[in-house]
Parts: sequence; C-alpha cells; structure tokens
Amino acid sequence: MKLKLFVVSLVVLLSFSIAFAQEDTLTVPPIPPDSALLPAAVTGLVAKDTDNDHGHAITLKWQPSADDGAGRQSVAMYEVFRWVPDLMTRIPALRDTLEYLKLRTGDGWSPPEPGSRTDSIHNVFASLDDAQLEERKESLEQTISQAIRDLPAAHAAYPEDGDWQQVAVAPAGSATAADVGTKEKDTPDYLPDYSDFYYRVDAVTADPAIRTASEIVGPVQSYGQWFNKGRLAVSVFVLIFGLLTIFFVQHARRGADLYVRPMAGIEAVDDAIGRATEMGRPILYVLGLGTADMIATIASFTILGRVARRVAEYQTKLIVPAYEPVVMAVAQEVVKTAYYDAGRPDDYDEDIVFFVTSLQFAYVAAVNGLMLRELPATNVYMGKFFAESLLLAETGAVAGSIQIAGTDEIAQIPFFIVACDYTLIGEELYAASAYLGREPILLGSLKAQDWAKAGVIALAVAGLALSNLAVAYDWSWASSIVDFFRVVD
Amino acid sequence: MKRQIPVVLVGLFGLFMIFQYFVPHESSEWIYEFLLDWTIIIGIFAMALGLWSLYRVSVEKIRTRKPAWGYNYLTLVGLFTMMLFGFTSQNGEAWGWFFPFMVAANLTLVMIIQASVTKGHRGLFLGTAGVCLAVCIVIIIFDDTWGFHFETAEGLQSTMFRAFFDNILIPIFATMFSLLAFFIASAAYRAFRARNVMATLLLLAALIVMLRFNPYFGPLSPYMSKASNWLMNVPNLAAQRAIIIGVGLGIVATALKVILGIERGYMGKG
Amino acid sequence: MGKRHWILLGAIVAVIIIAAVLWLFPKERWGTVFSLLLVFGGLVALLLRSLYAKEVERRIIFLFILVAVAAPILFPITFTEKPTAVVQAVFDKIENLPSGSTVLLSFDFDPAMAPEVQPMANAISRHCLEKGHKVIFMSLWATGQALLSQSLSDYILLGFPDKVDGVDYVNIGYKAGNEGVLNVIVSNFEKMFPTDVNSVPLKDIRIFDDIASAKDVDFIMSIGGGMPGPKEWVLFVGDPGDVDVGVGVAAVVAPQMYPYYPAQVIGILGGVKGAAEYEYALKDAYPVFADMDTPGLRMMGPQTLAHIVILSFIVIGNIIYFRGRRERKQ
Amino acid sequence: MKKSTLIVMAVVVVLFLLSWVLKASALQPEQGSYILRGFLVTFAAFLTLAVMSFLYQDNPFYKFAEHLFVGVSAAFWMCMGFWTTIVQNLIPRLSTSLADYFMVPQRPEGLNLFFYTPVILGILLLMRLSPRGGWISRWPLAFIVGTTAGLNFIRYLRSDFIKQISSTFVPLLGTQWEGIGPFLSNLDLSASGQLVLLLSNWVVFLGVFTGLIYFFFSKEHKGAFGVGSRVGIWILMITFGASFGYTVMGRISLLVGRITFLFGTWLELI
Repeated sequence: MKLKLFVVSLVVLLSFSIAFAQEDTLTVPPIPPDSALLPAAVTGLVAKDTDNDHGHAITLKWQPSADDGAGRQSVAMYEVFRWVPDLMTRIPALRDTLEYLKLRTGDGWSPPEPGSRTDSIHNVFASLDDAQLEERKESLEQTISQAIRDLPAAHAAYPEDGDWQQVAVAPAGSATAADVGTKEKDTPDYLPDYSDFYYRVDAVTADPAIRTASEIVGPVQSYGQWFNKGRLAVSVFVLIFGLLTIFFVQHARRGADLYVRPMAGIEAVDDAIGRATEMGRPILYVLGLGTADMIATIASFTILGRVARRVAEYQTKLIVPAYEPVVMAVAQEVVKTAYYDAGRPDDYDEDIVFFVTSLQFAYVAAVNGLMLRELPATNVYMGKFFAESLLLAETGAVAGSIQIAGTDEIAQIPFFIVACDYTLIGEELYAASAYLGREPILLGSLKAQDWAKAGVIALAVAGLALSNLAVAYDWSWASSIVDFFRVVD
Repeated sequence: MKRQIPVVLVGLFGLFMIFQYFVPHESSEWIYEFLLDWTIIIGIFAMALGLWSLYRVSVEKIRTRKPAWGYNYLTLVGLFTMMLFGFTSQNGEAWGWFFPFMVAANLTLVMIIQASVTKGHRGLFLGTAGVCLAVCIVIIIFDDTWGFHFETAEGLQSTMFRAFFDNILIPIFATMFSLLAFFIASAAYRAFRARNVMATLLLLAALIVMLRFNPYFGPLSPYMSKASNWLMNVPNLAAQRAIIIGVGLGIVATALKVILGIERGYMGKG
Repeated sequence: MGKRHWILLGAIVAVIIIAAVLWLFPKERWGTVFSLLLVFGGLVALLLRSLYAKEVERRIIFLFILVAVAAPILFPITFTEKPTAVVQAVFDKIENLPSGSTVLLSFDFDPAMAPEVQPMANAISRHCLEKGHKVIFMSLWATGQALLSQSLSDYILLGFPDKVDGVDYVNIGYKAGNEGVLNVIVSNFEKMFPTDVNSVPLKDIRIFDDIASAKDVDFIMSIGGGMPGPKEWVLFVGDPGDVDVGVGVAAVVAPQMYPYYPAQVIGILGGVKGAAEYEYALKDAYPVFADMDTPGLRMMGPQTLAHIVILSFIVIGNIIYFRGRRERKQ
Repeated sequence: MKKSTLIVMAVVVVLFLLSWVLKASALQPEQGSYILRGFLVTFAAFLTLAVMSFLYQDNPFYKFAEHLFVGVSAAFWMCMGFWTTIVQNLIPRLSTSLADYFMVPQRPEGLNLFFYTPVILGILLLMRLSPRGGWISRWPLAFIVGTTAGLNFIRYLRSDFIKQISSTFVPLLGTQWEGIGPFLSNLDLSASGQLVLLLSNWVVFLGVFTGLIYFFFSKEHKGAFGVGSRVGIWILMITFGASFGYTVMGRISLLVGRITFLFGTWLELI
C-alpha cells in the first residue's frame, strides 16, 4: 500500500516536474500518453532568411522524421513553431482598444452590444469624458508604436517572457516550410526584420497530441535582399538589349546608312495628307483608347507629331479627338510643337486636339458623327484600340475616307485589315515613328530591335534543340539552361 | 531648361522602375507603391482639363454655328445635370424642390453659354443667369429634402444618378456596341473576296471558323469544329506568339528610347 | 415581261407559300417558319441577283442581320452544347476545389459587353455558391460595379437565400486605377479596398480573416474582354502571385488568351458559346439547376441564323467579284 | 426643315407619348413613381432605336442620342473618378477632418503626407490652363510617362517576351512530353494523335519563326528571307481570318441583348 502511494506520488511529482520543465518550450499536453507511440523527431533543422525577398520571412529546412513515409509511417504533418515574445501578442489587443477609442471619439458612435468583445473594452472606458478619452487614445498610440520599436529587443530576451506559437504547417513528406510575415506594421502577421527568431518543428501524428519536437534552432534574422537572383535572366536581357540599342544609336549617329524595308502603310501617310490638301478636307487623327502611360499611345504621339508637322506645312486642317485628358494634354503639346517647328505657330489652334469623353462608345458615337459631318479625306488610327475599331473603320469607309490604321492590340488587327486601306500590324506601329521621321537615331534603334529578334530566333532554336535533347538523352545540364529562362515572379 | 527637366524626370523615374524590379528590398518596394498610387491620383486631376476642353469646344461650336451646333446645348446640359446628380442625393423619400432646382441650375448654365456666344444682349443673358442662380441658392438654403452628398455609409445613394446610368448610358452604350453585329456583316461582305493569296487565306480561315458550330452539316460538323479548333490553337498560337514577341520588343524598345531620352515625341519634340 | 408582271408573279408565289405554310404547320410554328422563309428566300433572291454582278447595298445586309437575329428571339429555336476541353477545365477546377475554398470573381465588363459575358458570370457564380465556396466579387470597371450589385441581387443570390453576406460571399466593388489596382491587391487587399461596397471594413469581414492578398485566394476567375481584364489578371496577379486563374472572355478576346493556356490560364470560356457549354455542364452535373435560366443556350438560335446570313453574304460577295472580274475582262 | 422631316418628328413624338402612357399604366399596380419609370423605359427604348437609326444614315435622332451620351458619360466618368479615387483613396491619407466630412473610413496606416506630392503634381498639371504656366504641366506628364515606361519595359520584357520565348521551347522530336498539350490532344483527327501533336508543334515553331521574319525591318525581304517573310504574313492572315470569324459570335450576342431589351422590357412580347 505504501509502495503504491509512493509510486503515485512519484508519478505526480514527475509529471509536474515535466510540465514545469516544458512550460517554456512546449504548449503541447504535458504528459505524452505513450512514449512508444511518439514519432522520431526531425533532424538537421536549419533556419535561414528567405532569399530574393523583401525580408520578413524565414525559410526552414529539415530532414524528414524517420517515421515519415518509412519506419512506423506515423507522421501526418509537421508544425513549425516560432518563439514569440509576449509583447508581440499584446499588440493586437492594444490595437483593438485603440480602434474602440477611435470609434468612440469619432462621429456616429453607438454603444456596443452587451456581452460582445467591444463591450468588455467599453466597460473599462465607459465613465471617461471626451478629453480623457483623447488623452488615452494618444498615449495608447504612443504605446503601440513604442512596442513595435521594442520588438527586436523583446526577441533578444529569449527565452524570457514569451511562448511558442505555431506559424506554419507542412504536410508529411515535406522537408521545407516558410514562415512568411508581412512588412505592414499594423497587421497581426507583421514580422520585424533584424530580430532574433527561434524555431522548432514538431513531427505530428494523426492524433495531434502525439508529437515530437525537434531541437530548437536560432537565433536567425530576416532581412531584405538588394538583388533578386531569380530575375537574373531578365536582367541579362535588359543589359543586352540596352547595350544593343545604345550601340546602334551611336552607330547611326556617326552617319551609317541604315536600310529599312518599305512599308505601304507609312508611305500612304504622306500621300494621304497631300490628298486631303487637294480636296480641301480635314485629316482625322484618332489616338485610340489608350492612356498616356501605354507605350502604344506614346508611339502614336510620335506619329502624330510627324503628321501634324506635315499638315502644318500643307496648311490642311487636323482634327484630333482625345479619349483621355492626360492624352489630350500630351497631344496638344505635340501638335503645338509640330506647328512651331513647321514655322506656322499662328495656324495653331488649341482646339485641334480636344477632349470628348472617357466612355468607350460615347467616344465612338462622337467620332462617328464627326466623320459623317466633317467628311475627312483621311482617317488615321494609331494606338490602342478595342471593340470600337470596326465601328470607326466602317463608318470611315462609308464616309469615303482613305484609312490608315496601326495597333498592337492583336484582337483588333483583323478588323482594321478588313475595313481600312492600310494597316500596320503589331510591331510595325512602333517602327512607324522611326520610318516617318527618317531620323538616323530612331532607325538605329530599329536595327537593335531586329538584332534582338534574330537573337530570339537563335535562342528559340537553341532552346528547342536543348529541350529536345534534354528529353531524349536525359541531360540535366541542358534543362538547367532551359530553366534559366523560367523567370521567378 | 524648360525642355530638359521633363526629360530628366522621365529618365529618373523610368530607371527607378526598372531597378526596383530586381531589388526585392523593402525600401524599393515602398517607393514603388507610392509611385503607382501617385500616377493614379495625378490622372484624376487631369479630369478637370478634360471637362474644360469639352465645355470650351462645345461653346465654340455653338458660337461658330458649326454643323449640328444646336445639339451642343444638349451635351452641356447632360453634362451639368449628370454632374449635379453625382453630387446630390435625397435625404428622405420626398423630392421637394429638387427638380425646380435642376431646371434653374441648367437655365443658369444655358444663359452663361448664351452670354459668351452672342455679341449683343450680353447684359440681358448675364442678368437672367444671375436671377436663376439666385433661385438655385434660395432653394439650396431653404429646401432640406436633398443635400450635397452622394455616397453615404450605405453606398451609392443618388437615385437619379442611377436612373440616368441605367436608362441613358446603358441603352446607348450597349446599342452602339451592338451596331458591330451589322458592321461585321457588311465588312465581311465587302472585304472577304478572293482577290489574292492573302485575301483568300483570310477568307478561308474565317469561313472555317464561322462554320464551326453550325449543326447543319450532318456528319461533317465535328470535323468543322475540330478544324476550327486546330486553326485557333495552332497557327493562331504561332502567329499570336510572333506578334506578341514583336510587340513586346517594340514596347520594350520604345520604353527604353523614352527613358533614355532618345524618343521625345510625346513631349512635342521628335 | 415587264415590271408589273414580275410583281404579279411574286405576289402569286407568296400567296401560295403562305397558304402552304398555314396548311402544313401547326399554329405555334408559323412565326418560325415565316421568318426562316423570309431570310432564306431573300438570300436566294440576292444570290440570283449576284450572278449579274450587282453589288448589294449595305443597308440590305443590315436588314437581313436584323431579321436573322430578331426572329429567333420572338420564335425560339434551341440546340444542345457539349463542353469542350477548355471550358471543362474551368468547370472541373471549381468542381474539384474542396468546399469552403475562396474563389475571387472579377466582373471586368460593362453593360455593353454584358449580354455576351453576363451569362457565364452568372453560371460560374451559381456553381461556386452551390459548391459551398466563399466568393469574393469585385470589378475593375467603373461601370461594372453597378452591374455586379444588380446581378448579385437580381439573379445570382435569388437561388441562395441562406448565403450570408461577408461569410459566404462579399462584394468589394470597384476601384479606379486599372492594373494599378491589381498591382496593389496582389500584396494587400485592404490597401486598395479598405471596405466592401457596403462600407464594412475589410477586417470585419469573415472571408478576409485568412485572406490578406490575392495570393491567398484558391482560384481567380476574371470575366471580361477589354482592358483591364483577364489578360491583366494573368500578368499582374496570376503570374506574380502564383494563383490559378481562369478566364471568361468575349469571343473576340478568346484567341488572344490561347497563348497563355494552359501554363498561365487554366481554362477559357469564349463568348456565348463558352457560356452555353458551361450552362450545359452545370445543368448536367446539378439537378438543382434544371430550371435555371440559360441565356447562353437560348442565344445560340440567333447566333446560328446570323452566321448563316453572314456566310451567305460572303459567298454572294465572291460570286459578284468573280462575275464582275469576268465582265471587266471581256 | 423639310415637310417629311417634320412628319417623322411628329410621328416619333406621338409614339413616344403613347409608349409612355401605356408603359406607365402597365407599371401602375407596382409601387413607386410609375410615371417616371414609364418615362425612363420609353426613353431607353427611344435611345436604342435612335442609335440604330444611324445604320440608315446620320439623322437628328442619332445626333440627339450622341450629344446627350457624350455629356452624360463625361459627367458619369468624372463623378465616379471623384468618389472612388479622390474621396476613397486620397482624402483619408491627407486629412482626418476631410475624411470625416466625406464619411470615408480612415486608412489603417493613417495620414501620409507623401500624398501631398501627387496633389501638387496634379495642380501643376492644371497649370496648362494658364497661358504662361503651360510649360510646368510637362513635369507631371513626365512623371507619369517615366514611371509607366519603366514599368512597361520590365513587364513586357518578362511576360510578353521572355515567357513567350520560353514557351516555344517544346519538343519537336520527343514523344513523352506533356506540356501545352491538353488543348492539342483533342485533335485526334487520325488514329495516331501523337503525329498530329508533333505536326502541330512544328507548325507552331515554324509559324513563330516566319512570323518574326516578317517583322524584320532592316533587311530586304528577298530570296529565302523573302519566302520566310511571305509564309509569315500568310500565317498572320490565317490567324486574322480565324479571329474575325470567331468574333462574329460575340457581336451577334450584343445585338441579341438589345433586341431582347426592345422585345422584352419595352414591348413585353417575350
């Protein structure tokens, strides 16, 4: 009997001491039901700052437990724990209180429902007047921002005043997980950079109570990188293409004669302006539905500049209805300069370029009306076009205008081809500005574009050959080259 | 100087945007997000420019008696009315003096337009405008069935704004769009003629795809749809890719030229 | 024969045909038969006329299109549609996600495009809700927000009276900024959408408890056809955020989406045809939807007739061209 | 005005009034302002028909719809921009009292004085309106163009260029490959689906190859190069034809939508 009592008290004492000993490190049930069922712990746990990111994240790697997919096959998943200082868990509560105070001091506040969480906060502050509330609010704001500043220090105090929290879960069979926080200080998953983090990984069985913790790793700090290595391929392209452009532009500046193939649509522009002058009818230039930040629109501005200059020289009338105010502002600038350059500043009128409206079909309705009433000799459509392309081009055809179009919007090219006299397809739009100006610098960049295309073809052929051979002969180095082009986002 | 600074600005911001792509660091992200927000906000300010241009060109058309000038009153009244609807809403169920207010406000606008387009009688028109404006102000002060706000805690509240949207904007917008059904037929009729190899290819491809879901070809139908799928998926994929690569290159080259200051057409110098 | 004789002959033939139709067909088919006769008779007449190389005036083409579209609306004709692989892929994705997953549906279209893409938007919304997914509705188009709210309250939610706003679905509406909006939400929803359309702060909405950014969503479906639209979702959210994106697009944009399929886009619904196929798949899989309104399937009648008219005009145009060329040569 | 014009006008007015009365009386049993709603539905139908009349020729009804549309849509777009961007996104970052006034929630990150910068840039943009300060408006334009040029440079280089190239890396010889395949696999025209698959891969590859050749600007399209370029433009044309044919469906749907409105909502025939 005495022995029995002794054993029982010993067990109780032992379990207490285990519980005490584990309080700092474990939040799992203190007594493992049967140690024989416990899975083997993961080994070789390594925690590192996640690469190629802005910080606020840690990547963990480990060797799977011996009972994961082998041995007893009891591991169902891995749970990643991070040691979190109490200060960090206190911040959301402080923030809730602050939120309450903000609502309370703002307009249209009504008391919360009894028994709710807000109600318990409300009870604390119920008796305070407005001035006191304001005071509390300000001090609380300061407390919170101070707490956020103190986070690294609190982390450094490990293992004092803190607890383990689960931060990520990985399925069985995995050997890596990431603890990704945000950089937003006012969100609960904020993860401060340059703070000492400690991690451990639990191998968990189907019964969540049966688990084994790994060794604790740390301290490890997260920080942002200054270069994303996953984007190396892009940077190589940027460099090559930039250098090519600069090289050919310099080459052209030195007076090299560069051939460009004839393009019917471009040559038609000059004829069209002459035709308009003869007929005494205006030229309609439509910049499309793009905004000023789209490159197609920027290319269109350049073409507009050329056309406007020619128009100014011939003293023909130009009409440019704009879809977007910023586009309008830029186009006015372009046309104005063209008139000045042509030596006819007096002919310039601020209303050559005007704003219509920013709703697609309202714009089309107005431009269609314009076409039938002003009967332009020539319609030029350059830039971004959407569904309205055919509406514009068919109405222009009915009005008997010569029509020249250019867009990089693939879906609309067929309609322009069908309804217009000349169409610039895709990249031709971007080449057009160089063509019209015949400036060596711009032609130089065309040359760079062609070289890049040749490079693309070569790369595609090489890549094709490589990926084929890699499949056929199982070459891993070949696929690693192919992988180089798979850009990390 | 006046021309240089913008070019420098373009280069500076352009280069930054390129660099930030490779720099995952927080500070670069931070600036990047700011810049994106800024461009949106600046764009909104430009609306004032657009509205002013619309107003001036419309008034100019009325003044110079351009073809269909009379309709420009309609444009301006529509603009002004919709704008007032956009900034006002009912406080309760009753309309009160809201509609008389709208009439008076629009009369004010029309009188101001008249004053700016006529040579004589300017005083008369301005005087009338003043009277109408006074009526508006009186209504604003004494009528509290509606007020100057539009969005409240419950979301969009202006009944008339919604009514105009549903019954004027939507019908015209959708009908304009539906005109494409007619135009696509007339364009097909006019252009799809086997004039040369290119036109014939265009024609044949269009025919095959249009026949794809026609149930009247009996046993041939599945082949029609397979052929059209093949066309859409294989040659189409190839051509799209060629165009996309070309366009991508064109965009990249143009963007680079803009950033490096080689291409200045958008600044009126090219 | 003079002109008068032709008219007389025509009148007699017309009377005979009308009498024959009235005699041969039941009353409820008269409308269909007459409209078909009108369209096809007219086409045959134009075909005969084209042998003399006489051009057709464009207003006549317009008239034919109008009749070909209007007639099957008044007197319906319907067909069955089997889903193709690209459509099935979207259906399967939604079907195979575990119930309770979060799906983001973006209504990136305006009233004008609505007839074409609204049917698929409705069908997909219904599918997601029926499957028990949590749905976030939004729009990148100013004109899309009103449409979205309207179709939610008038069609989609009618079949799901027990779904709770903020728990089973949420409508966060529209923000200006086009792809700028996408750039922001790929890392943070709340920054761009502080509240939903009812001004409820996002942090008080249950769906957003574990959804901080578009990256956390299980599946994104963008329905639209312009800019910004499906393509931007792929480039600005799907790719950088590594989220599965499906797209529903106007027929015109569909070929443009193919290069992104299946690496960057998991499936494509193209135009009414895509909607009709999806509706068919949905009806097939869920008996609940047996009586569902199927605008996509319904619209295939006018489609078929209008296609025939356009094809006929292409043929007529070519006959005119070749006859004309021969005459010119002579 | 011609006599016939007046008659048409009169007929339209009479029909309009008739429709209004009938529509309003049809709506009567329901609650709400049925006179207004009857008017709005009739007006929407009138606008639909007015726009469709453009197919016949330009006419006063179309002009009416067009000018109204321009004005109302410009105001709509302005109001939406103001309420959604300025009020909801900008104001909460600038001032607490303004945010309270417009009843928008405070941003979590609170005030941010950096957002005065776009406001200042926006105001600089408005300097265009003054004849002397126009040059300074180029600064914000330069900011927008520069930022987005850099953004587009990277974006297109990556998504439309490098990605498209890397997706061309497909096996032309191997058979165990399963990549872009799923949509090609429904192409079992013959017993050996693999053969078609392989053929398709070759077509894609050659299509991209020749398509790119067509876009060469600085080399004369002669000889073998000329043949490549010709094949390239043929493949482009096939694609455009197919794409045109594919679009027809969508455009017809739009017309179906409008006609459904006329027959259903307005005339209640279906």
